[in-house]
Amino acid sequence: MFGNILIWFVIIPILMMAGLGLCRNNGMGAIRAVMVVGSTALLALAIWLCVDFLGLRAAGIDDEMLYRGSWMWYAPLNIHLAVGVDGISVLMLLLSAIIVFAGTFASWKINPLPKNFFLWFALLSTGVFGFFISIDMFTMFMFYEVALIPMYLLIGVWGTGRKEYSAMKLTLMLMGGSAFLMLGLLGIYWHSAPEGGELTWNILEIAHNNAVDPTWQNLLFCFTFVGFGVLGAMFPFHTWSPDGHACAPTAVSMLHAGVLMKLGGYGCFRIAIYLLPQAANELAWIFIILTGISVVYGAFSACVQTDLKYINAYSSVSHCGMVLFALLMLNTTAMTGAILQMLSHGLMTALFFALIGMIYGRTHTRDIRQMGGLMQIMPYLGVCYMIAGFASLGLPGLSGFVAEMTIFFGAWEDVDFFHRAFVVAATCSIVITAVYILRVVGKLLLGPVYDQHHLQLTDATWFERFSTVTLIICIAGIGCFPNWINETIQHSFLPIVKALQTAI
Amino acid sequence: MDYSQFGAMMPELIILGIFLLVFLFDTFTPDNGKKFLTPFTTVLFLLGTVAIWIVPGCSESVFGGMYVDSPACKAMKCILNVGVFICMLEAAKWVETDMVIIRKGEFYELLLVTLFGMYLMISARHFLLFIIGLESASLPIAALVAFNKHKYESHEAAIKYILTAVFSSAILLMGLSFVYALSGGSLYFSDIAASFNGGMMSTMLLVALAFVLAGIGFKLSLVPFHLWTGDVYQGAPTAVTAYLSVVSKGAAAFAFFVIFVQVFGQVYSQAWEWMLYAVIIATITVGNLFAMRQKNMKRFMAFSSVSQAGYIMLGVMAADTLGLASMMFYILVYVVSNLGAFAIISMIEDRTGLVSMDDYKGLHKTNPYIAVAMTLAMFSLAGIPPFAGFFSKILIFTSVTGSNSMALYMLVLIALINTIISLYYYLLVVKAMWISADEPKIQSFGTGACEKVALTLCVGGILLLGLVSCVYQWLVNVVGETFILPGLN
Amino acid sequence: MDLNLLWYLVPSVVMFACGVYGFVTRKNMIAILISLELMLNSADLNFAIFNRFLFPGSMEGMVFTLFAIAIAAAETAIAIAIIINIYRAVGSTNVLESNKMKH
Amino acid sequence: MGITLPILILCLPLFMFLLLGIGGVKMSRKVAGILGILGMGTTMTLAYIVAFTYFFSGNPEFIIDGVRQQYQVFDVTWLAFTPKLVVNLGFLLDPISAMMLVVITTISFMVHLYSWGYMEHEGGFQRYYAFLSLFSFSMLGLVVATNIFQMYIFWELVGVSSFLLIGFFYRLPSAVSASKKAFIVTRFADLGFLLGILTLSYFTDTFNFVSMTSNPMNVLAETGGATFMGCSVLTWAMVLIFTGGMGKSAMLPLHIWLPDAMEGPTPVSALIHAATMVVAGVYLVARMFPVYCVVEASMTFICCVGAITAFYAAVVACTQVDIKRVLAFSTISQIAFMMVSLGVARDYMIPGEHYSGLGYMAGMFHLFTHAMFKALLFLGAGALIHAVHSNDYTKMGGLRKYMPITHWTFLIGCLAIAGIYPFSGFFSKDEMLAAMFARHWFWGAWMTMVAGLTAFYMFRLYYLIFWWEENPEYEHHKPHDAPWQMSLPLIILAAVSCVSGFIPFGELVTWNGAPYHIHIEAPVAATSLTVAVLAILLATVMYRKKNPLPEKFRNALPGLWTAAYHRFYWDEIYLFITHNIIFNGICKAIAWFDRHVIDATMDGFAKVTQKVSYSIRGMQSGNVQAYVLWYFFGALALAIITLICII
Repeated sequence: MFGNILIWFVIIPILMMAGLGLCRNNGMGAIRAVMVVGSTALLALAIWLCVDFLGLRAAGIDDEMLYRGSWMWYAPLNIHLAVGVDGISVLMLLLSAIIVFAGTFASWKINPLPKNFFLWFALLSTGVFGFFISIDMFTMFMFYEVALIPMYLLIGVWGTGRKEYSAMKLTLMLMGGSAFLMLGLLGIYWHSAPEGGELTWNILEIAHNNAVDPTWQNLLFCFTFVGFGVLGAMFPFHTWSPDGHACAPTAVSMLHAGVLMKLGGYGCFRIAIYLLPQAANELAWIFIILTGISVVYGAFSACVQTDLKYINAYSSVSHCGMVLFALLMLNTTAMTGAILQMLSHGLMTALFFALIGMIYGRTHTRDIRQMGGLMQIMPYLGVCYMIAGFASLGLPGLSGFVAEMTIFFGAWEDVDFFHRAFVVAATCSIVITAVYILRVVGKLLLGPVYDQHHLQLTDATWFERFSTVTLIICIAGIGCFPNWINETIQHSFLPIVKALQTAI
Repeated sequence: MDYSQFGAMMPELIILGIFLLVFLFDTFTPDNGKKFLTPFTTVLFLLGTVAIWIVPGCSESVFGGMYVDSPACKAMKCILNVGVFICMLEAAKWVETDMVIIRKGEFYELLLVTLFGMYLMISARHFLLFIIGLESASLPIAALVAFNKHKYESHEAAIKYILTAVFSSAILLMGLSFVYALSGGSLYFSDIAASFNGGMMSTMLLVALAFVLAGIGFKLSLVPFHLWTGDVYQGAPTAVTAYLSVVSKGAAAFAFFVIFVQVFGQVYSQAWEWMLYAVIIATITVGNLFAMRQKNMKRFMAFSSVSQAGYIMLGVMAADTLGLASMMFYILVYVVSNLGAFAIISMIEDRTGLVSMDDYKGLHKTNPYIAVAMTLAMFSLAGIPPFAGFFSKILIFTSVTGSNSMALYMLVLIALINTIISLYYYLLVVKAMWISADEPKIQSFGTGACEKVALTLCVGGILLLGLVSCVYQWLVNVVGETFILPGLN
Repeated sequence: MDLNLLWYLVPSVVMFACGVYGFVTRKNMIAILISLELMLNSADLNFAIFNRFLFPGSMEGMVFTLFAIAIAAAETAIAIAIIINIYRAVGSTNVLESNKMKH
Repeated sequence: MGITLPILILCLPLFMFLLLGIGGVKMSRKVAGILGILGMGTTMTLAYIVAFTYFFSGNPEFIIDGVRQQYQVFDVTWLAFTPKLVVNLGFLLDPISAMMLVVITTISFMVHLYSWGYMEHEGGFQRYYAFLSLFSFSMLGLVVATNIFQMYIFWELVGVSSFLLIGFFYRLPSAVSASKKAFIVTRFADLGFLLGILTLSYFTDTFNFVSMTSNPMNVLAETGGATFMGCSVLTWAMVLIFTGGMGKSAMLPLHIWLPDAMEGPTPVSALIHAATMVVAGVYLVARMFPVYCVVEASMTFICCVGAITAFYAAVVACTQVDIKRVLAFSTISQIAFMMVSLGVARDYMIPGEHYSGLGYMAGMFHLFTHAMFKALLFLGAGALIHAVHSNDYTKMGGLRKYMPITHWTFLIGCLAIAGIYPFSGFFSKDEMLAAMFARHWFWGAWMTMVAGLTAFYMFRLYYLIFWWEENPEYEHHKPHDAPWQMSLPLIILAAVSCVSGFIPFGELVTWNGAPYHIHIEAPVAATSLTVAVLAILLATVMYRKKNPLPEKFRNALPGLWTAAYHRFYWDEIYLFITHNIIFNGICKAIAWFDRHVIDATMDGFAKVTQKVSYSIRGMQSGNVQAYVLWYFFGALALAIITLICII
């Protein structure tokens, strides 16, 4: 079991938790050491996995999932701890590792209760990594929930503003989503094999059996898609996002918007679409409407917000809506775009939240009406913010552009008027995005200094620079050299698209 | 009569033996020896539990089929013993307090007697034995509830409990009399089951089933037979509340399963499936709705346990091997989680007399470890992974949906939506402990050895029961060995 | 006149109903206890008559009745004890005064 | 040709951007400036080598039988959307891209050099050079694009460099809002461009220019006669793509950003908003020319947009006070000229015309000459602003004595733009007008009128700056000519403007690469010259000396003058739409809806639960009698309900 590299993605965070448990409550040095070592190890592991995976693929190993491992857990229900990754999971693991790494540095001076903060933070990471390595629906769901619940405390204890309300709202809404999801998963399990066959939770086996009764598929698809869609901030289940993000501490916002929201999109295609292809073909239109609304609606809402985090949260609604929207186009290109968008949004929004946290830590306000001309005072943070903004509005050379273009070109492949109309609406969001990003940049960074007290503020410290630079390099990396990622993702989508096509 | 048949009743005999030893010890030791009563009882009970575990069960029935000690029954008894053992540890400090110390022998004795009754409930395969077990499990509890003689609430709780209990036993007897009328003149479970067949349907049967359900539902505090719960849990001594909420409930749930699935299995879909369906929904929902307003921790736990009972009943709804195993697993997890919470409630009550949720504000500052333990217990009760409660919930949901009936999916959906409400109020406790900025009211205090052990057992169970699948596997195995469940109609 | 099952059953059910009614309307706990006895006895009566009329060959119902009477006695004993406790504590056996814990 | 030089041409500016952008903070101004200028100088040299090799080496890669070829130096995969639809990054050499290489690098180098003096006292000097390098990189990438998607990529990049440079003085709110406006308007136009690319590539399955333009009828065939709302999809696609060009080239109604973009440093205006980026739209049309020719409607559309814009901008230019705005509107007008010129050209023979592709050649020619003399004019304006510290001509007047170099070079620029022989503008404009007259007399006549207006407003500007009446403030602050770094580019560009008309442009740049011998069409030339001279005379009369004549004119047509002064209220209309309708109407409504409907619904669930929880508390009345009542009737109800359900 421990010979499987993937398991270590879960073991390392657990070891981190154990390590943290041994630290003294305020022993900042030891806590940081554990976190840095752990997150670096995770990052190194993710990079190594990525390289090795590409090597194996290049060597012509064409299995759907690599590094498979399966250990019986609950035998009576045939629940396994089953792991395996395809290109998408590898990239998601890499993304998570990067953001955990950056998040560690972004919360370098967390206060109070640093030990508890990092304990929950590590638990959250366990959930995230576990989710991406699992190919067993049960363990996947378990890790999914493991990742959700630490949010409550992380926001509640270390947040700001209306944190109690927001934390509760976020937790309850997400749990509400997972209630539907659970039911969907149960339905899939009990229909996972043809009459007389052995029921299974294993995604690959279920997809292979393709035995879910057509009459059940529609219902289960709705359950699972809505379940994951809530986490993917799908309209009208997105309202946890603005409040939650606004109140969360920096690193938590980063991890949540950067990785956790991706769990929703990932689950949507890995479970809802892949396992219920017939329903996906049939019912996609409903969710195209909802996600299409998300895309435009989020962007428009972001235009009038005055709180930096609210702006970013609504922009996340828009961008994550784009992810789901693209997935529902059900063709390789658009779905590839969706994954690219997940990566891109993850990195860029993490960068945004990191920067907002850093700015807030200095100015003690997030209201853009209370700030101005920060570029003169903290040029480094200003430039980073602009880069994040450009990534968000889809500047070529940064990741957002690649993702959005792939989505649009993929989505355009659906010829009927309905799809086209929604694609055009979605493309409009890139203009609106430009509007709100420039509005913020203009008010926050440029122009004359609003508050003379701000002139005393300092620019980024070394660990802040480290955190942001890591993210910027990744954003630019994807933006400049997207094709290897693109190919990896496309290859991973082959079985899913095949399932969809045979189901028509 | 063949007295060797008593040999088959080993668990009951062991408990009886312990009871007698404790009784003798309590009666005949001089006052200065009384301080050894608690360790004596606890150790004895632990040994007894181990003995029950080790002594091979005799799976054939005795007394003409009135009594059976199958592996599943034994497993259930062991689960109850775990609960009772933790309860004893938690009570260890309380029984040494001034007002209770002179009666601590009684406390243990009554505890053991009720446990004996529960054993009988679990193993009974004849309604006479069942009624005897039920009553001996329920009447001494009235005395236990009234244990805090100096407290008015204790009396009020006791009177409410005893009146409702007698009322419920009247209802149950009434129901049983109808069952008797419909059966072939026998009160053996197997005979009744044989005499029922899918075709028979009458108003009398429905009334009989409803009354039996109500009678046992009282012990489980199913809605609308739960109204005593809040008041009694609040008024009773905390140690008794803890006992009442888990052990008594667990035994009743098992008996409920046996009676409804084994005895009335033939009229499942005609009659009691829908009754239980309605009762489960009502139980989970009403329990949750009441719990979310409570400030008194004991009352809060009372309503939370009402709603938990609804989840336990889902196992009966599944009505198959997997259902029973999941239900027993759920009970086990519920035992450790709930007792974990009660351990802390009782600790705090002993030290400070505070039981309001508001008093828990800022607990993490003064008593971080206790706050963590309470958080884990709450998460486990709410069904949050990786804690045991998550697994027990999911396993029971899985077992319910096994028949792929849409109605049961909807039932699970309602249950799942209710978990959100329950999460809300469990998080309120977490919020009070961790998030509230108020100055802590509860000073830092140390914990006794017994409490430490109890809490460790609970936390260990919360952390491990789910992750280690062998417990569930074991339960499935023992249930599979025992029950050849009748095909349900 | 043929005394069939119904002649016994109806009074038994009426007795049960009276018991419930008495429980709900009486204020004195002792009276409530008496009502409970009515209910229990009606159930016992049921067992006896069912045995007598439906299954005259066996004695299970009768035996059950005997046990049930014993249990009812035990219940009453405990209830009385608690009522006495209450009386000591508050000086009244009015059930309406025992409602401090609610909602 | 090896790929080293082309790659270097692209990478050197990019490298300079990164170097100056990241390391600039640590550099002194001098080092940064020298690095920037050297970098650009090298790039220019390399670009010249490449362009001259392309035009004059006679290598069969570039020219076969006298026909210049399109040559892809390299073309590497960047992103594969589908196995067929692949985005490449490459380097396409053909007549127009080679010409653009020269134009961009030349002007860019001049501006680098000029800025050395102009920006000397400004903060953020290093950043400025970094942005200039970024712009040069993007613009070069745009013109050498081998496929339309690469063009789109760099199209966005020039947009952002333009944004950065317009907003260079980011402490001024006006600069910030101008940069925002420029970006958003062009972004909006790019949306059309993107949709056009989407539509086109859906049918062609390729982005590549060469494969699209070499057989345009194929493109038409691939669309299979699909239509949308009465127009063929190809028309839609081409018009949408042109929308992108309209945004970048500031055609009506997307022109509003360009006048405001003058908030940027003046050299930037010269580089981006006069010579290079704003002609990207023209370049785009030229690039896709054969495909446009397939769709007659789109060509007509281009002509109409161009003609209206040219006239509109020329009229507005006559009334503006800010000298840079006059130049900006003149730029709009001149680019519209090129658009019309392209719009009248065809890639096939039209009966009655001896050469239908003349408009294409002339448009490109004008692009070239215009770049030179408009950059000259802007840099001249920069020198003036540098000296007077104001953009406003009312603060100038009589400057010819104080700033002779600026005066003479500016005059050359004015003569060139007015189309006076032998300055470069004459030749290109003459060819354009000839092409227009050949197509239809209306286009010719209309554009000749615009040419007349051009001469008028340019000389109005010239006289108001250099003649009219001296500003009394010169007493306190005597204006003088700019330092050599600034004067040198002026002189070089003036020289180029004088001689570049004689370049045999037809031999070098035509739509199909086949040479065309330019000859001046006497009637057209005579007409346009006459009109220009008359206009100049009129300007001389009105503005040479301070006199009340302009005032009288203004009072004679008050409505027209005010409307023109306010640019016919386009900005106000846009402001109304964006601010009142979109921002206040849509965005605020949606935000309100989100908070008070969606969010309130979610909170509502919680509230309802709380309410229900509160309202059923009576069930737990504390009275044990009530409890058993519930108990008893609960049990009975179970039985009865089940009974009813079963029956």
